[in-house]
Amino acid sequence: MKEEGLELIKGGKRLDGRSFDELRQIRIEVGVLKRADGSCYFELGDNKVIAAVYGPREMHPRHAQDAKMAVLKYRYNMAPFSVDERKRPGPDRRSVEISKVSREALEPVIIKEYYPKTEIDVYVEILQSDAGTRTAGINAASVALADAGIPMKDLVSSVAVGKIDGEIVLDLNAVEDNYGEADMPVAMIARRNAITAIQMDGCMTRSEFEKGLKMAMNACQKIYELQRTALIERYSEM
Amino acid sequence: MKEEGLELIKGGKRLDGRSFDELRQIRIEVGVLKRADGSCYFELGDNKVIAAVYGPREMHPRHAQDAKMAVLKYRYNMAPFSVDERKRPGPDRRSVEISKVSREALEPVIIKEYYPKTEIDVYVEILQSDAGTRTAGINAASVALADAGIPMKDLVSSVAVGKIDGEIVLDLNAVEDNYGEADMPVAMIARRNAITAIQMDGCMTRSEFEKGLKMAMNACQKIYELQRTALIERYSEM
Amino acid sequence: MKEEGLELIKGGKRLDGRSFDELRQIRIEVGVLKRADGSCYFELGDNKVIAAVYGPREMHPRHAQDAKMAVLKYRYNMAPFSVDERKRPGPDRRSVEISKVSREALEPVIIKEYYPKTEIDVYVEILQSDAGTRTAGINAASVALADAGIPMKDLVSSVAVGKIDGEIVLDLNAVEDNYGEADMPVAMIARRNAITAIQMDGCMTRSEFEKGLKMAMNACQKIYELQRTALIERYSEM
Amino acid sequence: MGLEIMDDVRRDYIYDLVRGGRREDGRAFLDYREIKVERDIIKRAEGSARVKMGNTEVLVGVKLEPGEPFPDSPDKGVIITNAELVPLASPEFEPGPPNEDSVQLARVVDRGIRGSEAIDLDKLCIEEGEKVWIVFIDIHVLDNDGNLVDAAALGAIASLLNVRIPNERYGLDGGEETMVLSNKPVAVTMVDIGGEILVDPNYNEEKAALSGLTVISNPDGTISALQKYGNGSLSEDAVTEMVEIGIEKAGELRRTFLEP
Amino acid sequence: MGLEIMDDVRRDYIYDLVRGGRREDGRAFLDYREIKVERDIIKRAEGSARVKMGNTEVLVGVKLEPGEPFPDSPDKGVIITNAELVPLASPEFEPGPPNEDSVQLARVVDRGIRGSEAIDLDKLCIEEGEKVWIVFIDIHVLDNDGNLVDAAALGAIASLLNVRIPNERYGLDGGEETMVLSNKPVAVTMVDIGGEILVDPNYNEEKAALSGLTVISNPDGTISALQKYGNGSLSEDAVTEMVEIGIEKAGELRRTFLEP
Amino acid sequence: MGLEIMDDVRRDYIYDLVRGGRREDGRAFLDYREIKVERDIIKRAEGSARVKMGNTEVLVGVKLEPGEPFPDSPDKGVIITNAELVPLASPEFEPGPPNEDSVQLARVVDRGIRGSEAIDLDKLCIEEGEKVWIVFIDIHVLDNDGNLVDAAALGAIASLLNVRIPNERYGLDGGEETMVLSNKPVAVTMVDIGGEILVDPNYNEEKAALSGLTVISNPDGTISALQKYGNGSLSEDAVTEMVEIGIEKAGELRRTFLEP
Repeated sequence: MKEEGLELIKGGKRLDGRSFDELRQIRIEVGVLKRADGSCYFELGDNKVIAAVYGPREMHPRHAQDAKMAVLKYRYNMAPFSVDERKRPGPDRRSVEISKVSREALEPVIIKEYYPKTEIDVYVEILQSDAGTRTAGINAASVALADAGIPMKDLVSSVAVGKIDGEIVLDLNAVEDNYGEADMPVAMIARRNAITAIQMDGCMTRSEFEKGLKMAMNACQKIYELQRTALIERYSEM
Repeated sequence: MKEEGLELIKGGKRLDGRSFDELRQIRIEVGVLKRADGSCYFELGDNKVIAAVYGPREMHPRHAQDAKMAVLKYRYNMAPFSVDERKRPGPDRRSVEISKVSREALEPVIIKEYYPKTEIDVYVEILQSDAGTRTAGINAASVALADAGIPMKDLVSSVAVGKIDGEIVLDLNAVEDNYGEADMPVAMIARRNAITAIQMDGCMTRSEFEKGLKMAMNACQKIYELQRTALIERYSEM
Repeated sequence: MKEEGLELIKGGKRLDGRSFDELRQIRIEVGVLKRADGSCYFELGDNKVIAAVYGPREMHPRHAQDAKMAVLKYRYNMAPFSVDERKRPGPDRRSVEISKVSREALEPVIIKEYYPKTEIDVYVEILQSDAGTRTAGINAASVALADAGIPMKDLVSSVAVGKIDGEIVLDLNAVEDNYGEADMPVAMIARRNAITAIQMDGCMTRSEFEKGLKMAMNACQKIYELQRTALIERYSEM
Repeated sequence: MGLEIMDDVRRDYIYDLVRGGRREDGRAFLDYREIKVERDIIKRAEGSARVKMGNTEVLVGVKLEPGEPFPDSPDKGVIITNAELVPLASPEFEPGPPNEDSVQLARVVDRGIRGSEAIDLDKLCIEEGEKVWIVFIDIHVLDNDGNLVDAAALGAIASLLNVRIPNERYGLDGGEETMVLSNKPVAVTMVDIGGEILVDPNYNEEKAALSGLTVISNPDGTISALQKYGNGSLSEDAVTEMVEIGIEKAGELRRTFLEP
Repeated sequence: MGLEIMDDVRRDYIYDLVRGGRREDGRAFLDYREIKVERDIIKRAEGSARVKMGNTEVLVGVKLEPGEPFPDSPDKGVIITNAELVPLASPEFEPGPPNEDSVQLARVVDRGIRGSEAIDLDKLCIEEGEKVWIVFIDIHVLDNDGNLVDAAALGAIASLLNVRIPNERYGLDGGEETMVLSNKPVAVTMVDIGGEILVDPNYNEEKAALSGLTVISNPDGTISALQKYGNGSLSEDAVTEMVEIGIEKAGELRRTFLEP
Repeated sequence: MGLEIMDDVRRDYIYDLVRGGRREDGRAFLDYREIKVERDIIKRAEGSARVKMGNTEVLVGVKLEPGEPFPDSPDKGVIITNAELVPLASPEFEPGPPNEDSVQLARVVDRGIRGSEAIDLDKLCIEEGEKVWIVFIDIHVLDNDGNLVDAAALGAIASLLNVRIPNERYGLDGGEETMVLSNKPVAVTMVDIGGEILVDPNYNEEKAALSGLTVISNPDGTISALQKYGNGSLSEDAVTEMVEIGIEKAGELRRTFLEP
């Protein structure tokens, strides 16, 4: 982040031709895995992500059970070949933090009281990465939870905004993320504008922040519609 | 494996003077350890191996118990000084795989139904290594299990065959293993020709494979006799 | 230890001006932490150490409980910035051994029978190190245990003696420890001259050892008085 | 079970208080607890600070060591921020490798420093591609009564204010040198309790709140890091208000504790 | 307990079917499930393939990085094969370091490639004794319905068919180069169920069988790796028959999926 | 519970015997069990010894490898002493990383060797600041019937008596060289049982005793290491008496097992 020297905006367009508030191409497939209770494949530009959900199932070890509700777990994991420099297998500090933030992004919509003493496991695998994997993962996980029949109040949708060449833009790709000035992933319950995750790092003024937040909120509405459509198609097939 | 440049066979004999189907010197001592329930020291040429057996004993953690039978565990471990380049203590991928294959080599003869909810632990320490340690370990473990009084249908015997300078030969030593073309460890219940473990890597034609398998089967008969004799001597002493 | 070339004693005094049997400055504060059940801050020259005690509390895992008494645990840990070369976080072999020796130094005074099935946790953090951290830690822990209301027969006091430039001296600092010839930490129940820990490494004759032991025993009496005074002050405040 | 009921009781109590316009320790909603910052208390460290925020106490030490640069930035120093939630500090902390809480604490503090470019990494190059200074920022929590992140972030910047570069220890030229600090990011954490925003939550408030936000901002009013916590959600209004409050309170803390 | 009874029921069902000459999914004993191989689907990888074998799905990615050679082969590249049984792929897989199943999977695939000398390690030397290419073959299991080894081995070779050497990324001469593949080993796994040999066992068949064998063989009919699995034994006849079938089925797979 | 009662019964039995002036295996209080030392039994090691002390059996192997010196002693070799309490040796040993018992065992043996300057580290420099010999002393316990430390320390020194420096294996000049041993520290461990001092405790005595002391001493009568064990305390008199006995018994062991 915050490297200088590369012009990221030319003639009012971004290097990949997108306008400032334009999402990358999104593709959603529901129920792509057979063993999982629910699953979703999510493409966001060059990000390729799969989420699987298992549960509610008996929680081990027992002393970690919650007698009043299910426990939600979330594991974000990058495949070793998903990035230019091979990622060593296993959790690192970045994935531990992303897993926590992503879990907290989903907690508000899960009705956990129906299944005391159980766990609900969300596993997100990043197969190919191009900046925005945590938002793609949250989107995929949200759909996979619905596919698994987990009782939910609503879907969660997620996108990042950022700052490149001094402009607030939507959904940074890897070049923009590497050479840009700030990155701010947001997750929300789009239908009621409730923010369930927000992180930022870089440098933004307060007004840039507010502009970015609005841009993210608008984009989450669109993503929500795509998630909903994908679920409806899946269930009308069946 | 598969390095060129060293002549391994001269005048129809191998570098250590053995003929193609000749085993290295074998020495077996039963009951060499006091704390273990059963034990066996096994020398195969320059390989020096000890196996100890503990159990059947209560299995921890409890949720891993099998209500219908004992659980067999096997740990193959190399002493740090057993090889030319010091081996770092602790399991590595090679020892994890050998432990699994060796356990599966012994499973068919153990009558596990007699001791539900227990575990039977087999520990094999490689004190000095000269190729063939996993086969020496299985031979030692089989005798140690008998020494521990674990109910068994039969003994398991094990040996490797391989290919050096284009010839199929028995029981490769370290030089032969390093410069040879293929290595194939086999374990079997010698009295009924039942193969309980087989692995191979390198390059063999189908007929070489079949020739090697027969050679291994013959050698296992001999090893079986040595194992049996060692056990009889031990118990006639007592 | 045992490096040559630096004169550690000049004109009958040590480099920091102390005489042979002189302790460094000691400062003790009791009850410095709010969350812990008992705590003590202990300065010994440039050593800064905090001990906290939690418990008696229910022991996990249950199978490690002792049905007849409490289990004492002790964790000695160095802050990464406590030494010149940053210490990697987490236990190393040195801290594992010190934890064991320190726990055994305290065991004889704890009345563990009052609280079967529980654990008593002693955590010692070395914030700044200047040789003698294990003795400072034991002194701090002993006071923290009393502050936590753990039933004790007596206090434990600890100090090291060593050999520098051929002389037996009390309470080595880091320079003396690095360039000296021997180091011998001792812990004892000062009021009845019962030695609860002793370690030594370096080179001492038998008579040097006996002289050192006496010197340590005398110093422990002084430390005991300081510990006692600190506790009395703390409780007279309340 | 007994413990869970206690959690509920405590939560209800905190909410009841807030509904009545009060906090457990009598503070106003936007007030910090009493803060004390002591600097340069650890001789062995190149910089250090102990921060007390009410009963919360955090010790931060900064160490510099020569090491290898990252391949993609061969002429830049490296920052490694690490937090240890040592079991001395709370009955809930357990010995062991970093867990998600300690990782998050370290990473949020780290992002605030990085995002604000407080440390000029270009000045920490010793020999391009070979050797640069590694700046270790170690957060050692001593007593956890809530809001570790603000205490840790304040301690980190206070530690960095006057860091000596240990050229001599590593046989390097340069003599007595001090690391330049280019910015002073300050973290302000707030929680939402029943629709009210509370600054600097203590342990019980932190436990009771469903959502919180840390805002790290700089003297020029820019934000360099944000992090939302908790299993609840925040409205757009709550977030923007928290950002506003965060920037303002950061200014107050900076003036009181980080200025000469 | 309930689960164990289910295991017994499932096992009996599989055996009954086989006794009647049938399989759960209607295949003949020596038939593979439907196989799909897609290549070059991961941009960031130097080679990749997704293999579906019925409901089993495995993704393999190959990455090349410069690194140090082994001391005893200073002019040779290095192969590191790794398998992750990520918990996404099965309710039985747990997060954590490699266990004996993932280690065995990786090592069998690795031995097949090494034994057949498919990768010419001499051509992967960059600077003798200093720097060689490390070839990372990462097996990422997505859905486990049995016979992971055949899917993984096929995916590995498919990934290796057209690997770009990333000279440019690491500032090395050599321009656009492709790694040469000298051999095409293919794995065929069989299980013995009640004396019958079944090729490509699905999950239930794998669980029911007492013994199995993987045979990895090459276009010239040579065998480069064998591995027996399971708690049962195999007769000499069964093993030699499996080797024969394995070589034949490998030829079929190779012609269908690995030839231009 | 049953086991704990057995512990109590065993302890009472041991104490009763000692009160009557006897030991479980008939020895006098200051006698060692029968000791056998076999040297150079592991071909692959540069030095090795198997020590039997009654039913206790320990194998020690010494390996030398070139490696980097510590930054603060660039011209000195490095000693790394490691003990593995492999589960083969006792029903109480569990597989896994070193625990406090194996760490203490290794460190006490290590301190004895270091304190006595038995290995001349200056002679193990290959290239100052770059490459020195790392001396790995690996203690492999085979059968634990108590007093591992004396067996391990004796095995370590016996292994070190005639260590070949493997110049050739690592392509270094120097030809056939033997590492010089400058001192012969010997460990003697005693326990206090009901006020009596027992040398060389067996497993049951070790378990029964509340306190013990290891004394490592040299031919010139100097002490190079001490270590107290156990949850009890020792009087000043007991400690000084143990030191006296320890030095004397060490001389006996040295004469019998370490002299030509």
